Amino acid sequence: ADVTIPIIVKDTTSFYWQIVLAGARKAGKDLGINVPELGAQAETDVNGQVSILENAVASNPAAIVIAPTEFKALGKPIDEAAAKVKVIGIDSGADSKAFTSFLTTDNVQGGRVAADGLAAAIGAANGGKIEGDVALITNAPGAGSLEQRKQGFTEQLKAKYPGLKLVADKYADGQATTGLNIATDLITANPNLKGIFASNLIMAQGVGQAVAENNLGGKLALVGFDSDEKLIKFLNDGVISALVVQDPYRMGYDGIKTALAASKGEKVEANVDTGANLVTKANMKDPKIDALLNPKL
Amino acid sequence: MTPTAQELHPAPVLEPGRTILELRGLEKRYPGTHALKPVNLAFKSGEIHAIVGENGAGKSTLIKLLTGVMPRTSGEVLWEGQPAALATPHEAMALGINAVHQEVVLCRHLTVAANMFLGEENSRFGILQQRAMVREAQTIIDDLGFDLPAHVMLGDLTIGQQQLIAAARATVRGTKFLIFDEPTAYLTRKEADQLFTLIRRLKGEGVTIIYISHRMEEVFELADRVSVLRDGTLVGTRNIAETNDAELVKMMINRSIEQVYHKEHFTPGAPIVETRNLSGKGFENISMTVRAGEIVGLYGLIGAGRSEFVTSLYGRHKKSAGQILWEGKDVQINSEHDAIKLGMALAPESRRDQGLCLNLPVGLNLNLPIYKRISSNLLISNAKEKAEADRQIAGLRIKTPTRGALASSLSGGNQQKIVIGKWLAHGAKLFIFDEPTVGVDVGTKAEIYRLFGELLSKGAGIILISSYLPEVYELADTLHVFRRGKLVATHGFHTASHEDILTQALAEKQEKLGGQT
Amino acid sequence: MSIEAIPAEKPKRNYNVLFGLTLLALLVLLWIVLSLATPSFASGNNIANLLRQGSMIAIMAVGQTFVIITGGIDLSVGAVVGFATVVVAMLINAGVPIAVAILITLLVGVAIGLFHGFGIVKMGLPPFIITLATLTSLRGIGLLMTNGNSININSDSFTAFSRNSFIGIPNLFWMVILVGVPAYVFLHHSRWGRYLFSVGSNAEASRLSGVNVQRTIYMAYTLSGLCAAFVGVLLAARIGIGNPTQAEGWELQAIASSVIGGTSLFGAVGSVHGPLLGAFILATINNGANLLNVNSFWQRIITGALIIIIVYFDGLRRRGK
Amino acid sequence: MSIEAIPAEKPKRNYNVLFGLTLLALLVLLWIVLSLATPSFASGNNIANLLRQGSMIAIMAVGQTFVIITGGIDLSVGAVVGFATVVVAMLINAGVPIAVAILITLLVGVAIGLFHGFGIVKMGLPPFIITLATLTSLRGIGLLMTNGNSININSDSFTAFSRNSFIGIPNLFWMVILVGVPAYVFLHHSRWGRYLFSVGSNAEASRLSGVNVQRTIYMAYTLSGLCAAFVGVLLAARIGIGNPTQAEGWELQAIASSVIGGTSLFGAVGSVHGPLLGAFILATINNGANLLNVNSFWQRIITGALIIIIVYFDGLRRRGK
Ligand SMILES: Nc1ncnc2c1ncn2[C@@H]1O[C@H](COP(=O)(O)OP(=O)(O)OP(=O)(O)O)[C@@H](O)[C@H]1O
Ligand SMILES: Nc1ncnc2c1ncn2[C@@H]1O[C@H](COP(=O)(O)OP(=O)(O)OP(=O)(O)O)[C@@H](O)[C@H]1O
Ligand SMILES: [Mg+2]
Ligand SMILES: [Mg+2]
Repeated sequence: ADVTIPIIVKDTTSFYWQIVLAGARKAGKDLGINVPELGAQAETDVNGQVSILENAVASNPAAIVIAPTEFKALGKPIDEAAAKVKVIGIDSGADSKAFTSFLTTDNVQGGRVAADGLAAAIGAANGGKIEGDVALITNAPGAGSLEQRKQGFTEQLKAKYPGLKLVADKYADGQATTGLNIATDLITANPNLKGIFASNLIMAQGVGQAVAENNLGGKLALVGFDSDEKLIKFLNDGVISALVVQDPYRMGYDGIKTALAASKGEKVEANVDTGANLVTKANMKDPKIDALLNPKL
Repeated sequence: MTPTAQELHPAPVLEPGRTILELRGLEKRYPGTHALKPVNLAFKSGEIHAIVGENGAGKSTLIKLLTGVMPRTSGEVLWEGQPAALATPHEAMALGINAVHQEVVLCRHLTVAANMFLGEENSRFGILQQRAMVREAQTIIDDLGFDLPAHVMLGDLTIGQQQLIAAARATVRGTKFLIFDEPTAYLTRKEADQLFTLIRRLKGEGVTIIYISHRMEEVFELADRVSVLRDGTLVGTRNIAETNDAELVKMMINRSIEQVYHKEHFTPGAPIVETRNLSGKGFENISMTVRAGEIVGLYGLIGAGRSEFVTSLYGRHKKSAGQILWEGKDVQINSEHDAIKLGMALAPESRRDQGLCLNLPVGLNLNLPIYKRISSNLLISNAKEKAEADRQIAGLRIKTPTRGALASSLSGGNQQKIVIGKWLAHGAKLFIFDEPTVGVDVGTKAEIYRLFGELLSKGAGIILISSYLPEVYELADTLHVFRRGKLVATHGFHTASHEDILTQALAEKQEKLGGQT
Repeated sequence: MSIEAIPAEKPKRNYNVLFGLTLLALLVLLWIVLSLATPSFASGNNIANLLRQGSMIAIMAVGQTFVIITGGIDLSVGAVVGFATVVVAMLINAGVPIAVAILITLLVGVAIGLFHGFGIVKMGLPPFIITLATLTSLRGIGLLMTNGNSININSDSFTAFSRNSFIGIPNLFWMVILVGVPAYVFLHHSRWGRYLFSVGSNAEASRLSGVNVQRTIYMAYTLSGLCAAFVGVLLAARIGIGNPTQAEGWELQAIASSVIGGTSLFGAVGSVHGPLLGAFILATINNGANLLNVNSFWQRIITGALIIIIVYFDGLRRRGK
Repeated sequence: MSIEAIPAEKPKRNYNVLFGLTLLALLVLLWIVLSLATPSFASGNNIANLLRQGSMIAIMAVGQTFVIITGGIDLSVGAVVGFATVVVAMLINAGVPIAVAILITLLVGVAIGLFHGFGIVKMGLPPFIITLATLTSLRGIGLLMTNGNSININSDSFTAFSRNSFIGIPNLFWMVILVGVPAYVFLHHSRWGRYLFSVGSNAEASRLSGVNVQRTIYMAYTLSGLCAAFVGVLLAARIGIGNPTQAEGWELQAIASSVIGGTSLFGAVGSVHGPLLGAFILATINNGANLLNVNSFWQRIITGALIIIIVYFDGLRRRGK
């Protein structure tokens, strides 16, 4: 494989990004190109990703696929990189017009979908009444995509579900255990709590555990974001009401494929929305959804 | 010197005891130092065997080899005729060899009792018998006549008291062979006597004892035989009855010293400092004057409050009442900085804790008080820094390979010279020396005393604290006796006898330490 | 230079109890204030939550305290917890009986502790460095083993444990007692505990007294590794996954608990009950803040400020003894 | 116990240079190996990247070294960096002239350092605790100020600075020189530098020798806070945002760089060039691993192992001098 197209994700230590990388890896194999898998050690490590991008450019690749951790911060470095190689964006945006192509989930839209899912679940549990207190638990402050989900979620609540009151908007420290503790305390403190949105994988693991510990499955609505084996089990057991699931595998696969095409000077689509899907126990067996939940790693 | 010690204490007739421990070609090399050249020596059962020698002669090294603290480079040690490896302290202890090491090495955060039983705790089913140990420790301490409580933290005792505990500790351990490495360095006469009583008692019980000291009269008072080390070589062994002070000193330093106490008398000039009814923690109502050209000696037992008094004078600790006059003017000294600005210099009593930055170079230690002076604008003048350090090293004959060697690599006596030397360049008017010759050999002592003379001749005044009576007695123009924080007597040069001074310092029995905090 | 360390001796013991009481008083005060401020605090359910939440840091803090008493520090404990969740999860999913899986995981913790001892004693590395290096590497190894995924533990009996209670007290808190009582006896009433203090106070003196200093250091780090691995098992049971990036930053929480509990970072001063109280004080602060719905950002600020205040007053009281 | 610290003395200086050389040799060796292993390593572009990447940790490590030499530790520096990005971003967006904004940010760093000095000197808190508390609180304050969001800095001239070069060398690396040279002179050729060493070696002896120990401690923490705030400004320029959660864990990297560079965590041993070399060694390891496409999990493992190896051999060489 002489052609090299590195893929730079936000955080190599999370499952979500491992699926993206798996997609990219598969594409590399299918297309016969070399795909170095790069990424920072935390989603919030902006500087780390800038350095990785610089290093990747220095190794003279055919093109680069990147999931920018921070909209503004990665703008200039991407401009600079694009001066030397074609840059394909995936997952999140950046303040740059230099992307050759862009395959994203709209995280704001994802937040809206989560709000819809939560409202539906609350309705189902309370005889159709969409009323009561809800809470939002965010993995850690300072991560752009999580802020966008929060934005979409809160906007949608205000716009469509006046009966739902956001009583707690909590940040954890990136630890599932902290999510668990916060959720337990929120359940204790708010007897009228009807639903929680845990806006990423780690928080959904922790909050799901809190719901399970308190045997509130089916009584307290819980919507998570992204999926893994644990969350699917929670979904099956009725602990989690719904998951907003993106298509990370496709982002990785198509990202590399598009990058190769672009590097050959072929014309590629400028914007692709890979979508955010609401998964519930009802639709989880759909082949399309099932493929999202069980990506072929 | 005053009447030689052996006239006062006739040495006991030496029994031809059997050899308990024999060294054959014992040798130790440190990287860069040949500390002990092959030594052959036999110790007889039940004898008190003194070892003397200059600072750095290798005395402590010898002890470290015998107690398994360090491995030997070559040679053989026979214990009761059998070769002994002595690879670990544990092994030495199992044979019955114990030591009270030179620097007090016990655990400050453990109680006296815990220290005494450290490594040999009584436990039943794995549970420590703490009360029993405290009781037992107290019994031993009382039995030895030491007036100390067993349940307090060791760190709450003075260095001298800790030293006594270290000695008492050895008696717990089924000792057959006990080594004392300069045990009296921090003791006053009273504690030293208690210790000697202990040593004689142990000897009576058949324990063999090695006794290391820089104080000749102690050697003559206690020992049956004495061995002299010089530069790591055994120069000779003598029966105590067949030798004298002069011979030993000659053997030690390869030259003779006519006079250890080099005392010049100057006519005292104007008062430099005057205290009026100064009080603080540990001392009360102290009034004294130090004039240019005089040495004011402070004598007392351990804990008499002398160190507290001078450190308060120096601004390190708070004063509760009283007045200080500096060159006749009323002054406030609220920090050591104030004191130094006025022209005071303090060589503190513990060189390890207060005197030296041990892991820094000799040069830096010597220059520490004068960096301001040898900096031009922002930067240190390298040339001046070197010149100043070299001047002190040469002037005080500090034995160091270079000014860049770490202070910790010097022998005790030479470290002490740094503590003193750093103030010489600073040009103070009042020098306070708190126990300046602890652990210092005879030759070096003579040099330090000569230095006092030089300082006096330049118009400085000196406060000299010593728990070693002969030192203050022979050097001080004015001698103040402290007892439990009070100044109880004042004498001129040689106007009172040793006995009088001792009596004044002792007078009443010291209170038990237990209730002090 | 304080004396609370050794409870054995009469006048000390009084003081020690007093000291313990004062932290306990603080904890009780916090509880009273919170009970008045929010109705849900004093509910049995919440107390159970609180006990659960503080348990894991408490156990880590005890292990950490052993190390700190010797004058060292163990930065790896958070990483060990994360790594242990992975090990136990993999073993259980591979069908190893739960008891055996737990045992093996604990042995892994012991092995890591022994490695630290080796680095310090034999290689002469500063504890800060060797445990920092382990922290870094161990997360890497865990990530490699899991490929960055969480491992979902498929044994319900294992995960049920941490949720259940025994005579009304959460199992997790029983585990604190299970660790705390032997640790107390060990530290304050056995010769090995005594040696931890003596090594921290003066390693050379201890060696000269025949104390095996090296073995003592091995022991301290091994116990710390063991406690951390045990917490890893508990954590895996509690959230039902093995994930090497868990427990990030817990080492600092454990150290803070220990210091709040009166342990001196200079060594030779510490106890078992102090760190336990410290951990539950921190847990109470977080729990209370959650119940009062204090903004998460304010929670951080308050925690930092309280750490300063508690340690300051503790220091004051001791100096003014 | 080493002597490289004080360059004033002849035999030391030789040794000092030798020691510096040996780390330098290691760095050069790494560079040669990487140049052979991957064609892109030796490219001008990559060297520029490498210099940029190592710069920030290098500057923090220098400040940290001052503190460690006094026998302390400053865990807050990562949080100070993050906080400083917020401060400078807000000021610039509020229309404050860039130079003034930078100045104010640096003063904030100084104030934080002074607070640490106050806590240690006046309140008697252990450095570990007061700086840990600041770490926690400062992130909270920053988050409160930004409400958890990033602040986009809307001044292109500010952000351009960090990506530009001057005579072929990245501006960020010039900043290392800008900090390093005065720091070198300060530490090794001024009396305040000597006082840092003497306080770290024996505070009481220094005090009795007329050294103002309190002022020296204030100075060390102030310089560390200042360096961290400066790095915050550089980071804000580099990533174009203010965000309080940036630079998480950088304190440990700074400490590791310092120790790799020969600083002793027991105080009184350290230099300025050592931490710089240490930081660039770590940056090279990361850069090389990226270029060689080493799995990022393996990178962690390798980093941990290399820290152990480097510190071990450094220790060996020094003991065997
Ligand atoms: N750990 C060590 N490493 C290197 N050299 C050492 C060490 N310990 C002692 N030395 C050197 O060995 C020599 C003998 O030292 P030793 O401590 O035995 O002297 P000493 O006779 O006990 O002196 P003093 O009367 O001052 O206690 C000295 O030159 C000393 O500097
Ligand atoms: N570490 C300590 N803890 C508590 N009290 C102490 C301590 N050291 C000394 N003291 C007390 O302070 C008082 C004065 O002691 P100080 O050390 O000044 O006496 P000194 O005459 O200089 O004796 P020394 O020969 O021991 O130095 C005494 O009451 C003593 O018991
Ligand atoms: Mg000696
Ligand atoms: Mg004294």
